[in-house]
Amino acid sequence: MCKVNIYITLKEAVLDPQGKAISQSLKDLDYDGVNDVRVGKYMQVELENRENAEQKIEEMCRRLLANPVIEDYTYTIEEVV
Amino acid sequence: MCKVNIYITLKEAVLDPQGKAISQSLKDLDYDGVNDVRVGKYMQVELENRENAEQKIEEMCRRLLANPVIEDYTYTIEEVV
Amino acid sequence: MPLVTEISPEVIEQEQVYKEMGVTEEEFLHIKRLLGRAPNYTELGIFSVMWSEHCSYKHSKTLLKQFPTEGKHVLQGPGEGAGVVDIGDNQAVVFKIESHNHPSAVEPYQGAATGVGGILRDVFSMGAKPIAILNSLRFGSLQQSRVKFLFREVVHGISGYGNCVGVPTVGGEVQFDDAYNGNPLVNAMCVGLIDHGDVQQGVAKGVGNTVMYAGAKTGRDGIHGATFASEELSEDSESKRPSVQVGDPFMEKLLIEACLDVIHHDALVGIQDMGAAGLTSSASEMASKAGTGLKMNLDWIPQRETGMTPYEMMLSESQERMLLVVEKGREEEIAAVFEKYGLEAVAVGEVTDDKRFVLEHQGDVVADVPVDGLAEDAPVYQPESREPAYFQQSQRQSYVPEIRNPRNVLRSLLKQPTIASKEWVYDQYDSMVQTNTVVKPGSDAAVLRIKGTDKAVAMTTDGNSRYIYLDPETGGKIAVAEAARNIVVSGGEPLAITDGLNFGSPENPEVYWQMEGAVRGMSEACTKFYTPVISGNVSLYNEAFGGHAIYPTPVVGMVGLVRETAHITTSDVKQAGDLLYVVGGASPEFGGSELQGMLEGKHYGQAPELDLETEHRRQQQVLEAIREGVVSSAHDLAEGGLSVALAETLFKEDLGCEVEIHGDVVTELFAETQSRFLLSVTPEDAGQLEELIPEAKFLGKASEHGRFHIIRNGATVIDEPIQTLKADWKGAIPCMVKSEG
Amino acid sequence: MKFAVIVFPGSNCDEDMYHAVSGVLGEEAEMVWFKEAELEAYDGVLLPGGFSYGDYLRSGAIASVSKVIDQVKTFIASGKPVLGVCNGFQVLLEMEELPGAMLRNRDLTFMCHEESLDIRNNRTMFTSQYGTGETISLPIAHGEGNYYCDKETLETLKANDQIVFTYRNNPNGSTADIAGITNEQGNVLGMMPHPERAVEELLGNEDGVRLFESIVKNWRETHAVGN
Ligand SMILES: Nc1ncnc2c1ncn2[C@@H]1O[C@H](COP(=O)(O)OP(=O)(O)O)[C@@H](O)[C@H]1O
Ligand SMILES: [Mg+2]
Repeated sequence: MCKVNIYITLKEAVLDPQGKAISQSLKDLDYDGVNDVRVGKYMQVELENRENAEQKIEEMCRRLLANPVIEDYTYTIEEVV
Repeated sequence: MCKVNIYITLKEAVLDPQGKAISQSLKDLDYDGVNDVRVGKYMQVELENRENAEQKIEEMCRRLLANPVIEDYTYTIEEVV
Repeated sequence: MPLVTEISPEVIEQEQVYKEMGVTEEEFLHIKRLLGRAPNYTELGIFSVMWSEHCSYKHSKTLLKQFPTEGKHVLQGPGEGAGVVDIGDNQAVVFKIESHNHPSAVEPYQGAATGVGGILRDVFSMGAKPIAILNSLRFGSLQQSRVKFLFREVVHGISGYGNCVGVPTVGGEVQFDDAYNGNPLVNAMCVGLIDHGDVQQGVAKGVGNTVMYAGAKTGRDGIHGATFASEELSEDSESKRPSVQVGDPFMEKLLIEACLDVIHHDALVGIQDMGAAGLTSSASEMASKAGTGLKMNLDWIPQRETGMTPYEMMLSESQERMLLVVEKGREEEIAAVFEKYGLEAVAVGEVTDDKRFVLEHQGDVVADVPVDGLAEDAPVYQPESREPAYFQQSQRQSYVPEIRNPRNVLRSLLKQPTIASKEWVYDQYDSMVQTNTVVKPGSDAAVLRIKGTDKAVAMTTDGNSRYIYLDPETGGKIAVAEAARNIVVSGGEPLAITDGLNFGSPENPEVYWQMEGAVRGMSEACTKFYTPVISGNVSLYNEAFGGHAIYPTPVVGMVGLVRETAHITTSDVKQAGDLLYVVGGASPEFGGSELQGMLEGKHYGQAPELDLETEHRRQQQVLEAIREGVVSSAHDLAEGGLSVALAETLFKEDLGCEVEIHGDVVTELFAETQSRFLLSVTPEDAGQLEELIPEAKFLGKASEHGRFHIIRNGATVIDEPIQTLKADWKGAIPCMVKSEG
Repeated sequence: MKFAVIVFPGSNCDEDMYHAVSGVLGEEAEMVWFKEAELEAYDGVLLPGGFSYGDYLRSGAIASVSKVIDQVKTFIASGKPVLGVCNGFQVLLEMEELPGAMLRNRDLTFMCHEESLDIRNNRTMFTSQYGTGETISLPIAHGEGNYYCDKETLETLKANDQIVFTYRNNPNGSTADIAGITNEQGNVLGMMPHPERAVEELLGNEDGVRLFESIVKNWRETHAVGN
């Protein structure tokens, strides 16, 4: 078995309305020094099999989990025993 | 300056409709061996100041970024020069 | 870091860089003549978007001139952000339809969402409060997983944006056909309400006045989106992907409020949204309309990213932005209005008297072009037209289906996604916010009351492209007639239309021939019904990989006036015992029918005929009967013919019917003959109905027992529990959307 | 009775709420922009539906830390009635004035239609004009109305009779079919369905009228002195 952590972020040039609203709200709460907030997704996927996990995850991200038009993704795989 | 990565996940006891839907879609796409998918948030926050960053981020998470009724959070801080 | 390295004018010319921007050699020479020199990269970019099909209408201008655009109710015809039609009491409705087909094909959620955002801005930039959104959608076969994905995401996108801005999405249509497999159509329409005195214009008047920029910052979104929207989809679109914009409905909501506030400020001179081709088109059009010039300093443009070049800023299609012209010296008052909503409004330039469009950046003049050169001197083409071979061939074919089991056919028809209930779609739309929606999605037209009056407005979008494919002129007439029918059965009097012309490449003579025919037919019908065209949109080059053009798909968005709320009528039969009537007889017309598509998998033969005289007379009779209070429910007959229409009217109350038909079963039940209506009345009102509409033919009555029962010559033709039919009709789309594969 | 309808950036049922209490019920009401709020002079506070701050982060989250919130808390502490509808309910949850949290709807889609609701408690200042066990119908319009709370909280809600409305046919996956709850003191009601959309015959539903009438009646009774 293995645990995969997938981090999906908006591509740099893509507008992140959510991040903008959050960073404004933090400013309103008097946290200054917050330069920028970007919001992405963090997915935890549990796979039964460590074998070919990279390839599988790569494919899943491209086909379903991320939206390659506007998002980038990275992932890490941890083996669990 | 420092970069903070915040990972917000749904508490285990809380049902994750989105995770469930994704894991179903993955099955429909013939990826078997996917046991479980949980969807959380991944935020990237840029702070001007490394000083007291832990304390600040902890506070931001509690006050705004995460909802303690349903969510847990962890974070990492990277100094940038 | 700029994404584009500036290329020198010499290289542009020598290496024909202009071609990459969609500018032809001839057009490039034209630009050189206008400038008296070769354009630099920024100037070329400006010309390329202004002369793109999307902004210049270069292949459709001559056709659009055919549309009747004047009428006694029309306060503002085509030319501004949206058209304006008087509805009495010093009030008017403002509406327009717009396509977002290509962006939606690439990124369906954001494509559809920003389509909604754009059409809203067209309406509130006129000073009108947006009161309703409609959407007209076309997708390929729902068997395909890509189509399912597009369908789901487009609907999510519309719902995500529309719900958030607080404007109800009250109606629309969705049709499915293989013709749209690679190229979905996403047209959004917005209707706004305004007092006569509040109508704004997008003009840069008053030399010396200040040009202000309001709303979202400019980023590198959708650069070259306008030309992208005017090109055929190809593998290459993949590499243009970053040109898809992301919408921020929250920002839009604030912008709506700020703009509706600022129009009452006497320092405001003109206001226009930044739509396709962003700053370039809004600024140059405002100057062109006022006969002035305009100078901007790009250093003052609020920017989301660092190092943006003039080219990038001028071509950016970042959403949720507006351009204003305000009296000199009063900029702060205007900025304060936006400030209340947390928005930025900053001065970026001034109105000049030299009719030139001048841009400065970091101390240099980076563009200096004649305003008229961009707008009025844009090229106009008279494309070649040729009747396609399929047309004559089709005209000679006749098609009458053979059917053994009408019950099975009806059940299958009800499951066809084009006919099946669209509840899966409209349940995702907030159709009630603003609390004016009297008739929600699911009837014929949506009806919204106007608070503070006893009036209401009815609205619909329609356009059966199969008929238009088989016979563009007749099909064009039918599209307008069907929209009018939907308004009339809801108790409204058709006022005007907006048109969304979705076609393939105009440079293909056969496509242009379709455009000509459709526009001719639509114009004729509009003239007949006194429903002028007050606004519209053209989307060409709708062709998927391999050059398969979509069906010619002009979409008609129509708004009607309901004089008294008491006239509002829905399509549902209200109670058992009510009598059912059909207005207009059936002929064996099956070309382009839903039945043909289902049985044959293609469309051929002749489109149904339409006699405008008969259509208009029946519409007036039906409206008259509704106004007399005689009609309990009214529905027009459309896809699937009488049997489908009848079933649809019984579902809401789970009623049955006892109906007797005469003549040929298949024709009576399934033919798609035009100009027909299904009415129900209480037994007491039957006599008056027959007097008002002598043509109305008694069909039978609604019954308690919940069976859909049709007989002919004493023998049962169909006898089926209404529940079964309803389950077929309601379940079809959810079932198809959910199943993967 | 004098109502304040709090308007957050992105609220979009604010005018509907105002129209319901002022136009239809004929009570005094004002729309109060969140930055300018002074709530002391009001007898009731209405938190309308919509997408405050675009519903970004979590519905209601950003509004729940915005400028007006301290005043709303004071208002609640004073025992006066506060009604949160849809996004207003989400704000109250995020403020921790009501227990629990909202998740996305079970089917992940926004939904807009009428739902049958059972009145589970008509002894509140918001529901006294309904019958116990009565079933009414109100529109819902939300994408995140899947109410969640843990077992203990649910037990407390039940024990205190804080569950006011439940869905007949749970549309969104809410715990225990919950559609609306009050706080322990009973002066704060949060509900996902929209009573303000159901106050006129022309629009086909008047089941929401009695909710507002209940609030007004309760206020009249407690302020009967001096008339
Ligand atoms: N995309 C959509 N958005 C909103 N409502 C829709 C949509 N598609 C269909 N509807 C609603 O479903 C009902 C039936 O649609 P349709 O069969 O196209 O009607 P008609 O044939 O009368 O034009 C209409 O009330 C329409 O508003
Ligand atoms: Mg109809």
